[in-house]
Amino acid sequence: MNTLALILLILFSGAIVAFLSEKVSKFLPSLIAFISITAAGILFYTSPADVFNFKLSMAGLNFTLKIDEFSRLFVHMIIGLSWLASMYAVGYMQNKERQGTFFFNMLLSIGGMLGIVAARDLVSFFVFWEIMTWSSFLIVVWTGADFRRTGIWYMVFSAMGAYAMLMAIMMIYSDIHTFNIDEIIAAIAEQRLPHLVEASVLLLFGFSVKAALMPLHVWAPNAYTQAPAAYTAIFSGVLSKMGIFGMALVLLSMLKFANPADFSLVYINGFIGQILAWLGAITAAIATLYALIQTDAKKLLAYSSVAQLGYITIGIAIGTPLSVMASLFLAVLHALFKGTLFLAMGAVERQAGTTDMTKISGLIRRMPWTFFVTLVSIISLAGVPPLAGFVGKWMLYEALITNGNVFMVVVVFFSSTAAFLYSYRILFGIFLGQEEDDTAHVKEAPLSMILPMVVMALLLIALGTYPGLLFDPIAQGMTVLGFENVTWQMTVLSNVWGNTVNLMYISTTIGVAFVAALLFLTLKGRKGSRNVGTKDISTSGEIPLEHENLTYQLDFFKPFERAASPLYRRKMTKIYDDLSNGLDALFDFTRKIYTGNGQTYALYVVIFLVALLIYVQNTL
Amino acid sequence: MEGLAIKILGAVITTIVAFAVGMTYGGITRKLTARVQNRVGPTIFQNFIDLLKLQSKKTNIYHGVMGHFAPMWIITAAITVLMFIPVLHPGTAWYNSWFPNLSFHGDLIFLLYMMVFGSLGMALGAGQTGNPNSAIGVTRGLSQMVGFEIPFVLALVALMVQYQTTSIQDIMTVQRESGVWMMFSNPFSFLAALFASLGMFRYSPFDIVGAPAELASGPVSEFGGKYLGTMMSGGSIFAFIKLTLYVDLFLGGAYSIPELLIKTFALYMIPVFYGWVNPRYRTEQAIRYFWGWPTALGVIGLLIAIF
Amino acid sequence: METKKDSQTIAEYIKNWSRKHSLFVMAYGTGCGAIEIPATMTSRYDAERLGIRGAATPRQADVLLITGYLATKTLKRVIRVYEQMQDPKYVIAFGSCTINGGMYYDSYNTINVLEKYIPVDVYINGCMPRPEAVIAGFKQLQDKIARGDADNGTRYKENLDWYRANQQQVIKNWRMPDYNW
Amino acid sequence: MLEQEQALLSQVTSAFPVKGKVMRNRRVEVWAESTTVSSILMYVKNQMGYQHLNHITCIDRIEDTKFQLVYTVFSHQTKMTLFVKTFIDRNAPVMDNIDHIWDQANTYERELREMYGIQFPGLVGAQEFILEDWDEMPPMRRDFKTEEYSEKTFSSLPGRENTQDVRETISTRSGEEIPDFAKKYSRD
Repeated sequence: MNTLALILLILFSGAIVAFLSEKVSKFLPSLIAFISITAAGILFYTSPADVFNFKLSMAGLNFTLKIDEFSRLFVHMIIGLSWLASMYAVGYMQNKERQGTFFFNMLLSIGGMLGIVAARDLVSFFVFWEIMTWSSFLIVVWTGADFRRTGIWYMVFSAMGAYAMLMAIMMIYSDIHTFNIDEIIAAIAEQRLPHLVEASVLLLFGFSVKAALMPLHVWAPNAYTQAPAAYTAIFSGVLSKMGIFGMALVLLSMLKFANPADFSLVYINGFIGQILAWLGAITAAIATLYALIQTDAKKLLAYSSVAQLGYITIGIAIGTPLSVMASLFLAVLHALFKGTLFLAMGAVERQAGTTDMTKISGLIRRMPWTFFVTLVSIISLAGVPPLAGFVGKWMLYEALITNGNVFMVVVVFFSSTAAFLYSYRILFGIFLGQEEDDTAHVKEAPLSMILPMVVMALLLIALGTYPGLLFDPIAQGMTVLGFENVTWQMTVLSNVWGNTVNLMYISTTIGVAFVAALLFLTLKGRKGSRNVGTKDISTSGEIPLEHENLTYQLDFFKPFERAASPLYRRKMTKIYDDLSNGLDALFDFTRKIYTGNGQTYALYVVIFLVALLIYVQNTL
Repeated sequence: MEGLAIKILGAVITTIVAFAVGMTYGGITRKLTARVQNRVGPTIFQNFIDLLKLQSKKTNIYHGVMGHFAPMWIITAAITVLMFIPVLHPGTAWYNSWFPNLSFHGDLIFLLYMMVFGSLGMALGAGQTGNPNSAIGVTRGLSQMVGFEIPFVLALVALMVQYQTTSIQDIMTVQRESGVWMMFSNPFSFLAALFASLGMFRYSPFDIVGAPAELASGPVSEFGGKYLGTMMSGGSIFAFIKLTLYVDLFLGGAYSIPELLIKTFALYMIPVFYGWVNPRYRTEQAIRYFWGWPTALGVIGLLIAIF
Repeated sequence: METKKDSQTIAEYIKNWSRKHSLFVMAYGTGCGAIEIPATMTSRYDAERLGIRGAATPRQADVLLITGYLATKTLKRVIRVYEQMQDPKYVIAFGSCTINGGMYYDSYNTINVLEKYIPVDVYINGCMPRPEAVIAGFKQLQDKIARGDADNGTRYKENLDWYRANQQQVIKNWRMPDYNW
Repeated sequence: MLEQEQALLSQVTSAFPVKGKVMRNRRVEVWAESTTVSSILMYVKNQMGYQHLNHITCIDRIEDTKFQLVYTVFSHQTKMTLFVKTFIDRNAPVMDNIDHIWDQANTYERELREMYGIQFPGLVGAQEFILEDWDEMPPMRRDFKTEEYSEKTFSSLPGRENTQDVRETISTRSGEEIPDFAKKYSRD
C-alpha cells in the first residue's frame, strides 16, 4: 500500500479508535494518539523520499498527493511537534474529562495538516483544510468556556477564509478546467489564467485568516488561549503555519512563475507582496503591544504568536532568497520555541492551577526544568544571541535592509524590542519574584512532560550555533519554490552585501567568558557566599510577614502603556463589533419593508406598477 | 598556536583597556559633578577603590541561581561585545597588533542584540531577588529601551543603507576613504543617535532605572559585594563599548588610543552635561521624549540616506 | 597602634586601605540627626572627597549610620538592616541619644544605649553633632579600619547570644525571621 | 462683644443639659456628662455646621481618679472652636465611640485606647497603634513611672550608669565658665 496514504490512514483511523477507546479507559485515548503519531513518524522517516506519491481518481476528480522537498520541511515540523506534544499530552490530559473527543480532533487535525502540505490539487487541499479547521474548532470549544468570544470568532473568520478560497478555486477552475496545482502553475507561466490576480488575492485572504494577519487576527488570541496547552503548541506552532505554507505557494510558486515579461503581473506581485509585508509588520507591532499588557501567560503567548507570524509573513512576502530563508527558519523556530512555551505554560497550569501571572510567582525553585526550557525559548523568541532566534532575526533584518524596506525594518525592530518587555513579563511573572506559601505545594511536572520540552530547548541551543542543520532542508525546499542555488554555511550567516556573522566565534566567546566569570564569581569568597530566600530582602528594615505579597505583578508596564496610549486606543474587535452592529441595523432597516400588513404590500404593488408604467411610457 | 596566544593576549589587553577607561571615565564624571556642585569631590580613581572594596567584602548574599548568574551574564555580554567591536581603525599598526580580536566576524545588528544579553541577565537576576523595587526598575529600563531604540535604529538603518554595509569595519573604512565622518554626511541621523545615547547612558534625566532615593537603586538593590562589583565592571566596559561604537560609526573611528580617548571623552560628556542641568523624567515622559524630536530627526536622516 | 598595622599582610593592608577610602553609608534616619547628613554630604562639607557615599540598600552598604534616638520599634528595623549588611560592616552611632539616651533618657520607648543591641565602632556625641564632628567621626572610623580593628560583624557574631538576649529584652514579641541571618 | 460665642453657648445649653462658658474670642467650652457627648457632637455637626473634629484629648486627673476628655470641634463657617469636655471614671474608663460621626475619630480613639487604656465599645482597628508588643500599664497614665521603667528596661552598660552632667567636667577641662542661664537647666 502507498506509504503516504498509509500514514494518513493511521492518523485518521487512530483518531476514530482514540474516540471509541474512551469508553474502555480514560487513559487509553492519549496513549493511542501517541502510538499512532509515533507509527506515522516511524513510517515517514524509514521510507525513502520518493515513495510519497498518491493518486486517486474518483467521481471525475483526480486527487493528487505528493510530498516534495518544500512540503517535507513542513512535514518535519508537523510530525516532530505533534509527536512531542502528544507525548506531553499523555501526562497533561491525565484526569481530564472527554479525552476521546480531544484526541480524536487532535489526530484529525494532524492528519489534515499532513494532507494540506502533501496536496497537489486544490480540491484535496481544500478538503484537508476544512478537516483541519473543523477539528481545531472543536478543540477550541472543547473546554466549553467562553464560547461566544472564542468559538464564534474563530468559526466566522475560518468560514470567511474558506469561502474566499472556494471562490478562488472555482475561479481558477472556470478558467483552465483543472485543479492540479502543477498544471495551474504551468498555465500561469503560459498566461492562460485571466483571473490570476483576483484568485491570488482571494487565496491569500483565506491563508491570512489562518496566519492571523492584522485585520483578520481577532480570533487568534482567544482561540490559542482556550485550547488546551498540549494542542495550543500544535495550533500556534504548526497549524498557523499552514497559512504561511499557502502564502508561499501563492506568492512564490504561482505568482513568481508568471511570465516576467508581463510587466503588470510582476508589478502586481510586488505590490501584493509589499502590502502583505506591511500587514505583517503592523501585525507584529500591534500584537506585541497587546501582548505586553496581558496578565494571563497563555494569552500573552497567544498575542506573541500573532506577532511572530507577522515576522514570518514579512519574510515570505518580501520574497528575496534571504528573506524567504529567514521566514522559513523563523517558522520552524517558532514551532520550536512557541511549542515549548505553550507546553511549559501547560505544565505550570497543571501543577500550579493557573497561568494568571497576578496569582502565581516564584516558581523557579519549584519547577526548575520548566524554567530552564522557558528561559531558552524566551531568549530564542527575543532573538538574543547565542540562541537560534537570533539567526532568524538577523536574516530577516538583513533581508529587509538590503532590500531597501528601511521603514519596515524600523517597525519590525520596534516590535522586537517591545517583545523584550513581554518576554521579561512572562519569565518574571511566573518563575521569578517572591516565593509565596500558596505555591509551596507545587511540584515539577512529570518526566513525560518535561522531556519533550527539554528536547526542543536543546534543539534551540544547537541551532543557535549550527543553524546550517536547518538551512539544509530549507534550502532544498526553496529549490522547489524556484530559488536555485541558495548558499548557506553551517555556522556563518551572510547577506547579499557580503557582511557575515560567524556564530561559532560568538558561541565560543560567550562560552569562554561565561565559564571564566562563573569560575571567578563562584570560587571567589565562596565561604562567605550564601543563598538566601526571597523573603530576605531589604524593605527598609521592615520584615515582610508571611501573607504579605511583595511581588510587583499588577500594571506591570503601566508607564509604557501610558506613553504608548494612542496606540492602544483602537481595538480591532471593537471595529468588527461596530461593523456587525452596523450591518445588524442595516438589515433591521431593510426588514422594515416587510411590515406584514396586506395594505402595505398592496401599496408596493401599486408603486411598482406606476413605476413600470412610467418607464414603459418613456421608452415607447 | 603562537597566533592564538597573541590573539588571546590581545583580547585580554582590550578588555583591560576598556575596563580601565570605563572606570576612569566614571571617576572623572564624579569629580566633574563634584566640581560643578562646588565640591572637592573624590579622586578620579575612586571607582577603582570602590570596586576593590566591593570585591574584598567578606560575605556575599545572593537570591537563588539567577541572582548568582546575573553578574556573570553582564560581564560575559560586555566582553563578548567588546571582542566583536573594532576598537581602532583596521589597518593601523596598533590595531593589527593588539585590537583586532573578532571584529571581522560580527556586524552591527549582532552587536545591537548582543548588548541586550547583559540587560537580560541583569533583569533575570533582579527579578529573582523578589524585591519589588528591582522589578519596577527593570520594567522602567525595558520601557525606556523601547523608547530610545527607535531613534537609534533609525540612525543605524540610515547608516547601513547609506554605506550599503552592515559591517562596522566597512563603515569605518568608507568614512576614512571618503574623508567625511558620518556625523557630517548625515547630521540628522547623528543627532538622533546622540539623543538616543542620552537614554543609553542613563544619566539624569533618564536615570529612572536606578532612580536614587526613589527605587533604592532599582535592579541592583539586592546585590552587594562581589556581585555588585562585577556588575560595576561590566557596566564600565559597556560604557566604553557604547562610546567606541559611536566613535566608530559616526566619528570615523580612531587611529590611535589617544585619539580614541579624546573622541570618546567628548562624546561621553554630552549625556553627563545634559544630566547636570536636568531633573529626572517619569518613565512615560522619557519614552515620549524619545518618540518626539529624536524620532523625527531619525526619519529625516533615513530619508536623506535613501535619496 | 603601629604594631597592629605592621602585623597586617600586604593583601590585608590593601584591602583595608580600599575599605577605608570607600565607605558606602546607609544613613538610617531614625531621629532628628538625619538633618545633619545632607549638610555633611553636600557642597560645604563634601564627605564624598573622603570616599564616603550614600548607599540605597543595606546590601551595598558598609557603614550603618544611626542618626539619633531609637525607639524600640525602630530598633527592630535597625537590627534587621544591620544583619542584612555584609561583612565587613561598621556602625557609627550619632548623637547623645545613642550613647545614654540623651534627652530621651527617661522615655518609656526609647533605648538608652545602642551598644547593648548592636556593636558600635564610633560614637559621635553632641546634640546635634555638627558636620565637622561627623567628618571627624568618619576619620576615626577610617583610622580604625586601616588598623584592622573594625571587625564589627565578627564581634556581633561571636557575642550573638548576649546581643540577642538584650534585643529580646526590649523587643518582647520576637518575630525576627530565622532566615534573616 | 462675643455675641456669636454667647449665641453658640446658649444654643448648645438650650438643646442639652450642659453647662459651659465662653473662654475667649471664638473659643467656647461646654461641660457634659460622658453619655451625652456623642449626641452633642452629632448635633453640633449636623445642625450647627461644626464639620471639623480637630482633636480628642485626654487629661489624666489622677487626683480625682478621673480622665478628662476634650473633644475639639471647629466650624469653617463661623471660624469658632467648641470644646466639649467630660469626665470619665479612671478605674473603668469607657467612652462612647464616635467614629461613625467622624471617621478620623477612629485614629484618636485608638491612640487613647493605647496610651490611656480607655475603652471605646465598637471601635474597629488593630489593638496596636503606635507601640509594639506593649504589655505594661498604658504609658501615658501618670502613675506609670517612666524613668523607673526606662532604667529597668533600657539599663545602661556596666560602668556607665551615671548619666551625670558632664558640663562641669568640660568647663574645668577647657577653662570656661558655665553661664548662669545654663546652670538652672542642670539636671540635679
